[in-house]
Amino acid sequence: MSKPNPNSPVAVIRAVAKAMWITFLNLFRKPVTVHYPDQERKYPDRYRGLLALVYEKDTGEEACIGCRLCEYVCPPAVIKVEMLKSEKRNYAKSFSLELYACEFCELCVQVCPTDAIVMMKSFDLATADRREMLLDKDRLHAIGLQYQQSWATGNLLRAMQGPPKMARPEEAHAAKPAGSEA
Amino acid sequence: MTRDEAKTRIAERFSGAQVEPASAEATAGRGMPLVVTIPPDQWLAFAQFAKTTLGCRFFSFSSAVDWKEQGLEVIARVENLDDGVALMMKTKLGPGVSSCPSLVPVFRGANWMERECYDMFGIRFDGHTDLRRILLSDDWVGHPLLKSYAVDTPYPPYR
Amino acid sequence: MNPWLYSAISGFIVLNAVIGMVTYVTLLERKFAARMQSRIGPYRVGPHGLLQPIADALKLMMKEDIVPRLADRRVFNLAPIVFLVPCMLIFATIPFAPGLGVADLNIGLLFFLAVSSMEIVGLFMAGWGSNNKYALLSAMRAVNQIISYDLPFIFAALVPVLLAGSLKLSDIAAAQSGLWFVFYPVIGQLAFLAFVVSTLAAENRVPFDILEAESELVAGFRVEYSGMKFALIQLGEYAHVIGSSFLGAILFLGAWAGPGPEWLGPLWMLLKAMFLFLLITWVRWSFVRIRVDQILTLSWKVLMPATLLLLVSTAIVVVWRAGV
Amino acid sequence: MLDTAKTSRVEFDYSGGERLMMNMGPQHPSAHGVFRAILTLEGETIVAVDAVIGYLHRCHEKLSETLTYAQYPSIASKTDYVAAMTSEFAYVMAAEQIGKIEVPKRAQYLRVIMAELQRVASHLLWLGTWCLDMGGALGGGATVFLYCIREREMILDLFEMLVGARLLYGFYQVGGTRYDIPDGWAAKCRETIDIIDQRIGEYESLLEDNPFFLARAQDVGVISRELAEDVGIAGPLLRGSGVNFDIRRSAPYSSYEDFSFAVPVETAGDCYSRYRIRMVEFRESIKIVRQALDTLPAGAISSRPGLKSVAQIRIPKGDAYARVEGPRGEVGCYLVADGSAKPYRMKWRGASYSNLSVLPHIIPGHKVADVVAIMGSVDPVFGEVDR
Repeated sequence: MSKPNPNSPVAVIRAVAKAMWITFLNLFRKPVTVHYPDQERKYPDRYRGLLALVYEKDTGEEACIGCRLCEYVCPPAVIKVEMLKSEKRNYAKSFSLELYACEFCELCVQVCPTDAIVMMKSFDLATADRREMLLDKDRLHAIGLQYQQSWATGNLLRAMQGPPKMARPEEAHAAKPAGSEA
Repeated sequence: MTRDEAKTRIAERFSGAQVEPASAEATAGRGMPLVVTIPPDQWLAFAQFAKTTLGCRFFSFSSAVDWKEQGLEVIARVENLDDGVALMMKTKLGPGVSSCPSLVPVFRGANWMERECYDMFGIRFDGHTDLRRILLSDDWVGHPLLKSYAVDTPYPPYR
Repeated sequence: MNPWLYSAISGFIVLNAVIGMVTYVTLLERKFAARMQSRIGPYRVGPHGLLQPIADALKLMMKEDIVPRLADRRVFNLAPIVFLVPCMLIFATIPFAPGLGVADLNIGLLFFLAVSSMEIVGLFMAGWGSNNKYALLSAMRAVNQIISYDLPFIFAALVPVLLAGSLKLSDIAAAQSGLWFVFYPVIGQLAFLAFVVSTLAAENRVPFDILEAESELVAGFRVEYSGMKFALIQLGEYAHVIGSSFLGAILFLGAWAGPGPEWLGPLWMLLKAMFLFLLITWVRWSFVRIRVDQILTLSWKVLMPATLLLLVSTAIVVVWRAGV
Repeated sequence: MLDTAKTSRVEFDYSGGERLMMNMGPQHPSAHGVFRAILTLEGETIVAVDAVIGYLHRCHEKLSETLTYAQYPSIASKTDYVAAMTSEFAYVMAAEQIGKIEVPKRAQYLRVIMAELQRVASHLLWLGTWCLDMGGALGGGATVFLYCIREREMILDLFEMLVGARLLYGFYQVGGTRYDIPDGWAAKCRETIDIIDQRIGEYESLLEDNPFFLARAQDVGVISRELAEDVGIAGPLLRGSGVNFDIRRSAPYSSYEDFSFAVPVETAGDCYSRYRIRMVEFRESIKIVRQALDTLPAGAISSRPGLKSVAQIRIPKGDAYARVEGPRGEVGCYLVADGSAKPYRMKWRGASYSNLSVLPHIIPGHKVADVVAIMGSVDPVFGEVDR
């Protein structure tokens, strides 16, 4: 490249001035840091934060039926569930989740048939004692009520992934123009 | 130097080598390797041949697979970057055998790769300059990637 | 008032003023640097971080003072003091206003230069005393660098002396009431540039801070220090930087000359020194450091001959102007 | 497991010779992760270097033999945690090659967009940490580092909007992708890459012909073309030494052939040429993302039904080697499947592992300060080196 030899005085002065101009320019840009404890960061819709168990919308019962699908799919095997059999539907006798080893990969949410386990829009996990991170059923339900639930639930995720005929029923009969910005 | 020209060169030079295009021909990407299975004693000679006549100067990686009873199998992948010819060299060490000629005299890249193979599979590469463990600590007992290495280690789970 | 009492009191006042200024200059630098990197800088301790320097000082005082077992105990403990004393002494001859100053010696500049090159002894003692490979390596680098940059620093500082015709700092300041030396046609700008570059190098500031290059030598010669000794070394370093920026303000920016009434002098002096300090910080935050052998070649092969030539040409210009 | 009897110790000789054996690492500010170099010095120049790695070894290859095809992609991103998208890509593509699973066009385009965005984010972190090493935490290096992190955060926000996680995504799945882009994501993505395109111009003016930077980067750590191919280094290092090889161009995968982009090649083989290559790659990746966003087809994002259970994906017997052009070079995954839901054997070819193995060949003769510059330009990530 036919640039002047970089060590000639003129080139040095010009380069030094250009570099310092950039830092000077930046002096007047608004700082991007968020004051975390005082200001709360805006979480996106699909945020994968704390895990929680939810109650059935209509009947108000616990949504979890203790089917142990999440226990099998969890890569670090942090979930342990015991099923409680009863006539109409089953319940989870005990549900423990070791939050200190959870990897937030959201596979458990995806395989849950009844949308029982979901992720919350918050990551305030810090505790003074490691044993508190071993969440049991009612701690998970408490978290479920305490924070705001993020978008992803089992059925929504599976619908998004499935081939189009299942995923977008409205496209089947609403004849939306193809190639729209989904 | 197209793929079939390389195939003919290999066939006439190394009678013992079976050559077949890679089994997974699903996507037709030009980078599909030629899989060459060679007896262990021709391993170094074939590597030399691949590097000089076939022009496969790029040493991609080398590793091993433990086929339980049939013994260990050492694989190495070399490539001719300009013509896009890739060669997957395989050699079966036979049951119970755990030593194999080293590729270090031909490819300097094989140095760390073969140290990792020794570390994980216990294969002694003769001709390797300084064969010692690379990833595990020097006083580790056993070779983890062997199928005989128990998956549920006696340690209680770390949590 | 007898001279002894005067110099004791003024010395005491200047010393405390310098320590106070050093603590708050670190805050100024951190805020200024933070803004340049689009972040905020300390703002938690006190309103907008104003109490941060005091918090730092208290923390350093409370920290445990560790002396490594294999360290050369006497040299290790003496080093911070030997390093700090010259850095404080350089404020003795600096006139903050026409009459205000500890001791306005008629060889003021010579005293400043002599004392400021004494700090390298303390620095090497620290490096050697802590019996640590990294510290030793960085101390050797420091000796090379500071010695090879003292000469260009002196030559650059001598140019205003020639222009003003006296070593007394207040005379140099007075000579600039008409025209600041930095605006002197050609020689002024070159001398000012050489002065800034050699100040950067003499105080191991970026881009010449190979001394405590974190990436290789962790924290250089002060790696083994902690607690109050670390604070002393930090104090010494910043005092040296402020001392040089005050000297630069006097030599080149016409100390207390400035619009407005007479009693505004010291304020102008402070503003010019802070401008120079911010210039050094500005350079500090926009450049990558260069290797120690490149620093030395820059000094011996480029800066030394350039400043020598500049000095000779100033002499010729002064004689020619005086002769005509 | 540890046989404490034969604990070996590295002998530091204090035999008084003028050679000094010095430790750089493992907890060293400039090591990009946990890496220990035992340097033998004569004065400032290095005579010999012995690299000690393995501090971050979790044996991903044994782990992959116990996890099914549905579970492992979100773990695969932990090998190269700086470019998580490209590490999942290689594993998933290998499984698809063996099982001959067809990936729908939209999923291929989404994969290309995410891989290229990840390349920009990874190069931003490379530029930041490299200048941080050379410039010092209290100097100009920190300025460039904070600018790069500010830009990288924008891309991480994009990934967070798409997947919900900032660093380790699990976005890829055998047969396609697990997520579709939400509404408004494409517009935000275009706006982000425009800002980054302009900011890269700023970095270049900050560094390009800056004499201090050039002094530290030019003809330092020269890798000859023959050594480069012999050791098997890849990516920007290989192209820096004059070899015109880019997997996206010579063996295109996941519909890379639909996009037009240039592959920068330099011949000097020193730190500066690698820097030049990565700066050009910034702009090329942004160009690819723009083209892919413009022609993004509608349709399914996965050729298999939504993941319902852990052993839902079974791959027939066979083996395949799939490779992806990661930010650091060729990330490959050699998979041997035995028909069950878990792979029989998985060999991970990390780009950083081979790139790092070139260091003992080129470092002797340089100064201590150069080791840092060379390490930065090789840009190793130790999750990928130690696996």
